[in-house]
Amino acid sequence: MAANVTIRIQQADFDIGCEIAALTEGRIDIGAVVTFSGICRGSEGDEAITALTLEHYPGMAEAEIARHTETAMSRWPLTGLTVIHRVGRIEPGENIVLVLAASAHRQAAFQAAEFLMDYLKANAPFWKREEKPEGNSWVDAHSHDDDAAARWTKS
Amino acid sequence: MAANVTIRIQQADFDIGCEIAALTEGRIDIGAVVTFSGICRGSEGDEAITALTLEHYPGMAEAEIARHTETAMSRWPLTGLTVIHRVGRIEPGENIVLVLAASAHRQAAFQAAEFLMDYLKANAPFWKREEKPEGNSWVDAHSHDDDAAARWTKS
Amino acid sequence: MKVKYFAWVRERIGKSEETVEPPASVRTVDDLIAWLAGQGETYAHAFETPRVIRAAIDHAHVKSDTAIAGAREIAFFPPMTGG
Amino acid sequence: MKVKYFAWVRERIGKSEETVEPPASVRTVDDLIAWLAGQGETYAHAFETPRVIRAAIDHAHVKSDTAIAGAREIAFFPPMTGG
Repeated sequence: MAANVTIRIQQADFDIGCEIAALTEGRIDIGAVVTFSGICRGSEGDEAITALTLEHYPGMAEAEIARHTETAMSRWPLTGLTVIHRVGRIEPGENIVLVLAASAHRQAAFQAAEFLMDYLKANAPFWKREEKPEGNSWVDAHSHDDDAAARWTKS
Repeated sequence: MAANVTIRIQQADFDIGCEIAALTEGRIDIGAVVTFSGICRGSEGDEAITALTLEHYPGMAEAEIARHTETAMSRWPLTGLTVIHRVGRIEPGENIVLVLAASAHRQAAFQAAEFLMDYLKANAPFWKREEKPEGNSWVDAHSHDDDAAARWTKS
Repeated sequence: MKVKYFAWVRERIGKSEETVEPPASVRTVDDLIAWLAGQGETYAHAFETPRVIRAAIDHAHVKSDTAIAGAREIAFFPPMTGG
Repeated sequence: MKVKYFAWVRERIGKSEETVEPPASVRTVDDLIAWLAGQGETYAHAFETPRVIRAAIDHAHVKSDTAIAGAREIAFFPPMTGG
């Protein structure tokens, strides 16, 4: 059976159970499903966060994620991949992002999910602005996210 | 807030969405949730599999998993861990095992989930018997599972 | 060509996209940043630290020495913080 | 002491647990395996390849040279295949 790839950028929340079912229903060739969900936290270090607002580059975001799901599909024996990234205003406790990888074997599913998350953090055209009691500010990129993304680059 | 650890060995299926909600509901200190679900496949190599029957060592299985969740909690900054392992007869497409790791940060959640899965495969006292058209047989342990588990041992 | 701005680059310039016609001497992404930075105070502010600015041509990340000839859409933005 | 068997060790012996009273000369897990293997054909079959047999004392994995003194429950089983 062919691999399923789903990419969605949306304001609405997602349901992880439904997304797993969509990838696995009726199939008996899948042995492992890994999901990563990223959730908005209520603080960063000592600072409270009231909400995040996520901006993206429409068109490029979808194209870039698609390119990276293709890389993942070629690198690991996957039966399916789902990437859902929310945009707009998101409050603490709410979901931000979902990556779901399905495979016959667990290592492929874990590695593909980690690869896609590292990529999304460092290279996907999304930007977070934080609302804090003392005002709003754009989140700074972290060099450790660049390092995490770089470990997947073949030398 | 204290970390939640849930360990269950049961015949019944589990609901991943409910298990995520149980770990995250009402909390704003969790930034990352990783789930691994292991599913019964309908074949192994060229051989069809009709069903698996999972046997475990009651008492020791719970104690061993608990010991490894404690190791994970001490090694990574986790806010919660859930391990559910089914026993009894399981048909292709059905869930076998769930590991769920929650943390403020994604690396901890990914690593703890992988560590616990590697451990469960190689060291938790569970045994799988396969029903195949040509008869039943106990699944052989794989040396690659031992290798996967060994990579977490500190030298 | 169409130029798009995102996140604080967009906020500082005060617009999300515009059409620009730089002179022929503007050949690379770097050249375009330098030229845009000279288009007024808001642009100077947005591009005051060129090394932190990321660029994409036609929806693909590019390095700052990439030629812009033939580009339909060039975007400028800060380092990404998705996921 | 109580002895438990799992998976194909259990199937070959034909029981899942029993109480045994080995002689004082049986000091380690290895000794107990050798002694059990002499208890009849089904035991000989179950323990015919001692190196693949895993053991636990009171719910903890142990090596085959571990002393069994003080054990309440010893279990024998093949390599584990959970997860």
